[in-house]
Amino acid sequence: MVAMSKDVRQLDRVIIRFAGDSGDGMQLTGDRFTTETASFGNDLSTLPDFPAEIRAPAGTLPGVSAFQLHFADHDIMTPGDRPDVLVAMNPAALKANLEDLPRGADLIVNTDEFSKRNLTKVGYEANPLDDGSLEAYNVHPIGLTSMTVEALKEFSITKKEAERAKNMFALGLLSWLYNRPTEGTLKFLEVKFAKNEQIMRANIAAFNAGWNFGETTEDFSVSYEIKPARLPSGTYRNISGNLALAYGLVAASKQTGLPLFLGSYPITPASDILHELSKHKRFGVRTFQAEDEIAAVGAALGAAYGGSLAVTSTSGPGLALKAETVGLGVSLELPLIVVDVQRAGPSTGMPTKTEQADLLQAMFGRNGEAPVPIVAPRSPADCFETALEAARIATTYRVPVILLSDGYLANGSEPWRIPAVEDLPDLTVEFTTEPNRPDGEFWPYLRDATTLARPWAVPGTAGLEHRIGGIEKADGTGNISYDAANHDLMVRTRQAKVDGIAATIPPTDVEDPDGLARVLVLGWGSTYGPIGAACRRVRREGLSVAQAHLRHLNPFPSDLGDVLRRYDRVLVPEMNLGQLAMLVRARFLVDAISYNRVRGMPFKAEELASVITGVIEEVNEQ
Amino acid sequence: MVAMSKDVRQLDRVIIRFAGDSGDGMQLTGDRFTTETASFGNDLSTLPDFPAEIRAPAGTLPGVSAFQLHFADHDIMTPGDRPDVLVAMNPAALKANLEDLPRGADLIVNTDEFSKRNLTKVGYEANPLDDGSLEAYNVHPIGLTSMTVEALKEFSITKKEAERAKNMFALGLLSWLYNRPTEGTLKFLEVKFAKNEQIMRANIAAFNAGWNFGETTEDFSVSYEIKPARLPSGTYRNISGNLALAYGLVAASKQTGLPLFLGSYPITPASDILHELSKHKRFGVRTFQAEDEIAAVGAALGAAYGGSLAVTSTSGPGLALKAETVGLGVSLELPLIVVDVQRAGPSTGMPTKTEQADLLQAMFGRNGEAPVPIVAPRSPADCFETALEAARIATTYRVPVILLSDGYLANGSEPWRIPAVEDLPDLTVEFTTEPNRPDGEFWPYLRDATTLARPWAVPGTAGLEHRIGGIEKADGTGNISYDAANHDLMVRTRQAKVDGIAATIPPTDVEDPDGLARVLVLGWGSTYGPIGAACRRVRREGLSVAQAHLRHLNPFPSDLGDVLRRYDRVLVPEMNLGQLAMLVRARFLVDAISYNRVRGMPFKAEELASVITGVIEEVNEQ
Amino acid sequence: MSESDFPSLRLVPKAREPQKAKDFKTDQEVRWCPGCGDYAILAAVQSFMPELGIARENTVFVSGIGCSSRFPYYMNTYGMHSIHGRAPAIATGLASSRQDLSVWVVTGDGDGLSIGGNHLIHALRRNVNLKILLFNNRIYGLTKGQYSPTSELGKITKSTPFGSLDAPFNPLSLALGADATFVARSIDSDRKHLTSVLRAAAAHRGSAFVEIYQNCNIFNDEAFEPLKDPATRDDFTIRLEDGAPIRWGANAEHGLYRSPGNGLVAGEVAEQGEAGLLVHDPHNDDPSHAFELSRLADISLARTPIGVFRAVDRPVYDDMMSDQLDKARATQGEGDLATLLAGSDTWTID
Amino acid sequence: MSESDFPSLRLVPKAREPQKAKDFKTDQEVRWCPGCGDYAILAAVQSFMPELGIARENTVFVSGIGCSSRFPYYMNTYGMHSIHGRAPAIATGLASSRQDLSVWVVTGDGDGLSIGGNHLIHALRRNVNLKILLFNNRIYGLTKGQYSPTSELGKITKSTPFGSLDAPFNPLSLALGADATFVARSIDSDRKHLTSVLRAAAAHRGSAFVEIYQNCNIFNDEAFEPLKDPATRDDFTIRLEDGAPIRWGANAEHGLYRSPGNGLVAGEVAEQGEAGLLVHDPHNDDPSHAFELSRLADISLARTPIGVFRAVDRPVYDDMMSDQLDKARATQGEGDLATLLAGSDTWTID
Ligand SMILES: Cc1ncc(C[n+]2csc(CCOP(=O)(O)OP(=O)(O)O)c2C)c(N)n1
Ligand SMILES: Cc1ncc(C[n+]2csc(CCOP(=O)(O)OP(=O)(O)O)c2C)c(N)n1
Ligand code: SF4
Ligand code: SF4
Ligand SMILES: [Mg+2]
Ligand SMILES: [Mg+2]
Repeated sequence: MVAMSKDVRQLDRVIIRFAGDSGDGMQLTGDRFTTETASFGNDLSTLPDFPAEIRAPAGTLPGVSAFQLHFADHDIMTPGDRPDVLVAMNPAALKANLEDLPRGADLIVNTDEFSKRNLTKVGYEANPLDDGSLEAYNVHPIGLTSMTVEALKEFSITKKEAERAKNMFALGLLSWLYNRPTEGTLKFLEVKFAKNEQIMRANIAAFNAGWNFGETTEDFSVSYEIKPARLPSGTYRNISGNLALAYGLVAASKQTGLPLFLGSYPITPASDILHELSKHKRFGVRTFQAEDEIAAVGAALGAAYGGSLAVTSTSGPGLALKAETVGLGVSLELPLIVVDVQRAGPSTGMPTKTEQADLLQAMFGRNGEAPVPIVAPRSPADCFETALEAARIATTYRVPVILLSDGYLANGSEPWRIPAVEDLPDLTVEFTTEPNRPDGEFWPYLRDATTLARPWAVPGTAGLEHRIGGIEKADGTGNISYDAANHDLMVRTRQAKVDGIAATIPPTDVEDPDGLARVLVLGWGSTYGPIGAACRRVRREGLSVAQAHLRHLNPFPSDLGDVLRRYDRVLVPEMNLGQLAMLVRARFLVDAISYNRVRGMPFKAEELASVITGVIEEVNEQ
Repeated sequence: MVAMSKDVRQLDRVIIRFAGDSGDGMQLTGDRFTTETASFGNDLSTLPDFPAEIRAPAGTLPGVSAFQLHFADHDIMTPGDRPDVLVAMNPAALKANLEDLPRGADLIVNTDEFSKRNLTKVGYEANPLDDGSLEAYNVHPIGLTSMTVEALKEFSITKKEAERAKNMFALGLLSWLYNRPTEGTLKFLEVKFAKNEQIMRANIAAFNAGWNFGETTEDFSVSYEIKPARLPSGTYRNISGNLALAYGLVAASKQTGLPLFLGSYPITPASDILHELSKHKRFGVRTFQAEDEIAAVGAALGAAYGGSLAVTSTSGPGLALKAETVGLGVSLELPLIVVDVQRAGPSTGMPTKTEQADLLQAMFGRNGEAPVPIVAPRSPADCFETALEAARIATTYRVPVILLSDGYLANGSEPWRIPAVEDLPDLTVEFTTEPNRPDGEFWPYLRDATTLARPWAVPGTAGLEHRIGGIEKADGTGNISYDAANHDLMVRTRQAKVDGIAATIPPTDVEDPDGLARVLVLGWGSTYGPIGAACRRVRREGLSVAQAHLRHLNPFPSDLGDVLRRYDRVLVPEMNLGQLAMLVRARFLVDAISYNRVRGMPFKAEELASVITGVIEEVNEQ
Repeated sequence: MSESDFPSLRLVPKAREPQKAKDFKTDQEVRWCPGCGDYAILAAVQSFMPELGIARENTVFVSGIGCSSRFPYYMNTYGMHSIHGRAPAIATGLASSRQDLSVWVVTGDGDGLSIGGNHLIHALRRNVNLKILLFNNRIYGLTKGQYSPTSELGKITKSTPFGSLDAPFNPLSLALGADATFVARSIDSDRKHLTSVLRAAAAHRGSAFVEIYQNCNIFNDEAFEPLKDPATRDDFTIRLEDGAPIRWGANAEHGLYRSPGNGLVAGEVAEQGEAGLLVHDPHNDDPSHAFELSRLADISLARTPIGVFRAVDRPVYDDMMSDQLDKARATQGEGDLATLLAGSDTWTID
Repeated sequence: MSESDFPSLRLVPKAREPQKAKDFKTDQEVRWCPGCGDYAILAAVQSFMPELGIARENTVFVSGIGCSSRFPYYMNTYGMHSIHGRAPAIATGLASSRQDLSVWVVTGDGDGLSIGGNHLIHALRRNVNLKILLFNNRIYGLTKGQYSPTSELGKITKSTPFGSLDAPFNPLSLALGADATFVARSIDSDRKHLTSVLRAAAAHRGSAFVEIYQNCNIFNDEAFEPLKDPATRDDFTIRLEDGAPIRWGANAEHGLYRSPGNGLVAGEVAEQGEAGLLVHDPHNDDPSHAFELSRLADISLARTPIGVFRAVDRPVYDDMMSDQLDKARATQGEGDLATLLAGSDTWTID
């Protein structure tokens, strides 16, 4: 399918959103389109968005599931603000997504679902396809369901089965429209439905029918081409944040030389890390699905005591439950990686929606002074490196490290330049195997002078038998101690150990292309894309702005205070009520402005650009 | 026993410390002396200090149990820094307490316990009573054990039983020395040992023997008198923080008109609140000893839903466990009082030692944006009023409130002017009983315009049946909502509700007697006494200093920023690594200096005074 | 049915007028997958509730998190959809402070037996007046199909691609081991039986634990098919009846006997006679009999007893708590705040 | 004793030389109250450990919080004094990642059955290779005397001045309800019996649950006196022995029989004869027999069985976990990181 009988127009980037009922297979459709696009070599960024229910009632607003994909011939940073094309499989999908659609956008609508009943279900009094309310858009009304059924009538499958293939019809159509390669999808369908040949062939037929429909129909007069992106050379794959994180942990296991142990309890949107790691037994990875989050982190801590690279993965409510045990980890000074894939809170909140509101929980959510290092990835692929960094800190400093991902990173995806294994950092860990005192004794709390880390002597090591616990310990010996001065010393030492990590982290990476910026935009975590895209926009308008994005939230890079003070104004956009802003204000007494949207969705670059522009203008007026 | 054959000297204040083995009954001795002193009308302040073990091994340093009492003829603020008199019942008690003893202090030592074995046990190579190392003190070597046994030889009790009465001998001696009334103690012993007359009479005899020994021995040439304090008029009693807190909750139950429900799991130093409240069934108080802290707060939340004044009490590790459920309370918007009697952390830490390191946990220790009001008492007696204030906020704003007491407040005691019940605030709560919509519907999240509180309609109210949960809710109706804009609104509304409490709290109370201070000392919680005492000292030296002490940690009083900016320097002493300091720095961008001691012990006024003086001098030099 | 059928509900106000199933429906869209067994359970509960004759507003459903735990939204009573695993604890606080309420807990095999296992067993031993309905679909539905504590060993799921390693709980054995006073089992597809078990649970004063086999057609379809399939169900299902000999099969041809070796054995009644048949006695103080029955079925569901395994009276936590309050007031008099605050050791300064 | 007595410990390295009790003592002062039953248990464990013949450094004691949980500090092995209730979870992570260790959990009735109840029952159903010693003193010792989940109903304590309201757990019934593969009971004061139970627990591969009655002379003194007092102990204690008829009394004059009504009854052997005596079989796959025995004693301790109630083989969690790893490597080959990272859908940019 490469013959092109219609005009082909060049575009540099496109944003597509597939939206339909939870049962319509939109996530699969989006995934496939993404894979096609990735293998074509575009840069891309995706945003799946689905309800918390397994299958919300058909045709309702809460039941809408959507998948947005942004792809381009250059490097891009976000899944895009507003789709150029919206595929709406039913009235609910139309209603839920229309407000994001810019005037003039393409709107592909499955007319078959626009029955009176379905319209009423979502509160449409009149059919929007008829009442002129969609005038501003380039509407393509298509009977996706009926055409699919028609195309499959020769197959011996039920009507329902035929209808279910309509997403493949839509995928075929869009694949034609954007000249995507199709072999991958065809192969995928062959494998997926290998057990049922009729269904397999029907899905392939639906896909082809969709493609051919595009080729034939008058409704689409041109198709589009988006050239591969000129990314740095290398071998690429598309990867989601949870997958990259899981791979990062497997890599950390190899690089440290420690077997990986994951203790986890399923929770959206973190469960996929458990699912992924449970596949890799040949890498010596042990996964333990615990009875709850407390047992999950407890088991991980037990495994850490035994010498594993121990990890626990969860989301916000689970992190709350783990607090006491993480505190024990701080006191025991054992390495532990705690992954929190943040979701919208408080409480159960909105489990499938993203948010950044666990930063202060991660910093302070334990009794007593219990400091832990915190790192956060900035993009789906960056989860890989961040996992390695968490492992480095945890094993070097013998401390629980919290890694803050979020729902957007977890499920979103982007191309990833696959690193060469030889280029991964060497994180080799040496256990203590000999007494550490001149008198031949072993003191479990005798610290390394540089890192302040205590020795990690694992059970099975003869002569180093020792007991540790959550009660305050005497400096050095680790024996129980209620001594006042010792406690003060230990509290400060644990803090100093964490603060000392700053010496091993790179200086703040500031992007200030013309060096003229007076405003710095400071961010952390998954807002990197939107902030970066917004800064580009602002710069395109001829303004200067600097961007710095933190991977290390605790401790901060040593130069952060200096960096912040270099600018007239620091703007901190966050998907919370201002948590990083609070930390930098307290630490550096810099009057950072907090910009917050707590909508369960990533920022839009457009919106951020206008906020940034506003701040620049204000500063320039001063 | 009032005849005084020796000289009586007047003192304005005295600090006594009783120290002995865990089995020596030092807490009881201290309690009795305190009660005598209270009934005499002195102002006083106490500091019990005991090990976490039930009975640590006899004669060891970890086994030492101590009780310090400061009493005076004027109002005082702390249990005192350094004892004027130390009673040391054995070598361990001497060794553990000597460093606090100022030169010239009286040191009463039980010589009978200074055996070679006991000395070695604590690492004394020579007997300090003989080797001149105690020259700086006014040592009174007394065979307390043997004299007690001698005094009781006519009783038909075992030698061990006789020996056990030595604490009463010591109490008798000290009672003579400071001319304490004795009837209370005699009556107390009669009741305590009512079941065993021999033991009762023996203890009374030991007490009398101690008194008479003081009267007779050459070693004490004078006794002392400390006049009653001129406190505001009223009826007083001595009260500990945990008791005052429990009473405050019972009073809040009466004032709100709601039955009290306590869900709790035992933990040091909070257990006594559970113990106390479980006695007051005639007040309709329900106490539920749960299987863990999560169940305890869960049950409380369930009772709150049912219309009780619901409380859960715990210490730091328990607060960590309750985090997720408190977050649910934030989302459900139900009233709940969460009492955290802080102890030294992290993890198990030092259970019987005090600390203030849970402030940030209380602020931020939950997933998502889950703001809760926080209040903290400043002295043992102040726990009463703070409990009422927590109840006011919780019931008015339908929100979980965290009350941060600590181990020092919990076990320490002071005289309390008993309030008249008529003077207690009216906290009457009215449940919602009628639909709140013009169309006759009931919307559980339709808010009060002023407080932003939602209606509290309890099961059993016909016509208002409704369902609530931890998933994000639509503004007004409370139905499940994943709408982006609604979530942003709800997150901000919950924050605004808590922020709005500031409108109902009094302005910051600043003590700046001469109005000339350039330095403000800002504190919260149990440091009130030491900071106040330190400020007095500093002022006595002719310097000016202001003191402000926060009862409300979240939200702050509305004028706090203005207050802080009025001073050249703000000093924040805390028994943590600077938690309040961080909050005020972030909020007001004031360069507050943090002074921290994390020793599991209250600050010493002397130490604080010198820190304050240092800051004042520095400011004056500028 | 008249109120007198439920003396267990004597402290709960009566309904002002007779209710219908539809009075218990809410305006919220039911958000389970089409075909989910939860629908049938919801319908059974909604049509059973009017029988209780109590005021709808004095009924409360409390749940945790899971597909099953969405239940309260669909009941037009008071309700709380709380957090994962904590419903029994929350309901304990509610029930023990409000004796005028009928409190129901809805939970799942994950919610109730995994994260919430401890609260469950403690509520049972305390005998709090709660009716606990555990929807057992042997899977985590809401989080999209991980194995649960009732999944069979070796189960292939998202989190166990090589098969699960943990032996499952037997929920009834666990409840009996925790000294539950009422233990029963039913199944989503048998409305009549389910209703009879709900009735028995409601009539029990104290904790009632009801396991309901529930089909999750998305992630664990047909888990209980042998009990539903007409070809197998009669041979697989043992319907327990109070005081009746334990027999089953299309023609009650199978029966339960005690073996000489001490255990229970299934036999053919035609061969072994009726005399030796074990008679079901749910009121036996010793839970051993109920426990034995709970062990009959293996995970393949062969010989699955359904019905009431155990129903014995034991003092109820909430009753005892309120009795203590009443007694304290009766013997010591109503508490007086001023007296309390004053205590016994005071002094006065003028 | 030679190593072969403990095939359960086959994966644990052997001691290089024979050990003595004193090798297992640490230099830490023991901080229990004088007279506490914990001392006797500590002594029994320390003198039993050498019998195992394994390397001391491959032994780990993990505990929670409570007086009992101070135990690890006094054992010269590896050890962790963790947080309240979580020891079984922590030990699960350790044991399932380190098959070369012998992992022991020490817990109390509060630690193990109150806050930690869920972890305990899940460890038991999983059959993790842990030896769990629960010191049951029927009280919270460390927090100074509140009632515990094993305290008798109506107990007057600091937190229940009017008497406690919750019926206690029967720890053995609970463990059996949770499908524990090894369940036993012993008592602090009987060193020989305690040692025999420790031996049986160590010989069991999988989770072993051992309840040890322990006297807290400060807050609940003499709780188990009827089992210790020479005047009563023979009549109160039933010593279970594998394969032996169940008899007790100074002259083994009492015996256990099955009643016609289906339950168990005590009888006089002289009257009822030896033939009908129930024979103890801890290896019965069906836990019902062990469960019945666990119900024999009431809270007054009359007819208290001690010894091994149940000891059956079932696949062990840690073994299965490591088998899965081995099998994956054997069938798929050792994992190659580069291959994993590359996946199957890649493209190259030059
Ligand atoms: C603290 C916490 N941990 C984990 C989750 C994720 N979670 C939600 S429901 C569920 C399990 C549901 O299983 P089950 O109780 O069997 O209910 P079902 O969906 O099968 O009815 C899990 C793990 C959560 N919401 N909260
Ligand atoms: C999270 C937490 N909650 C409560 C406590 C307080 N606490 C310590 S030990 C204990 C109970 C101890 O009882 P048990 O397990 O029976 O041990 P025992 O002291 O009787 O040996 C409690 C409630 C704690 N340390 N941590
Ligand atoms: S996932 Fe399963 S249990 Fe959940 S609603 Fe769907 S069918 Fe029912
Ligand atoms: S309190 Fe009881 S259990 Fe604890 S050490 Fe003392 S006697 Fe033993
Ligand atoms: Mg389930
Ligand atoms: Mg105990």
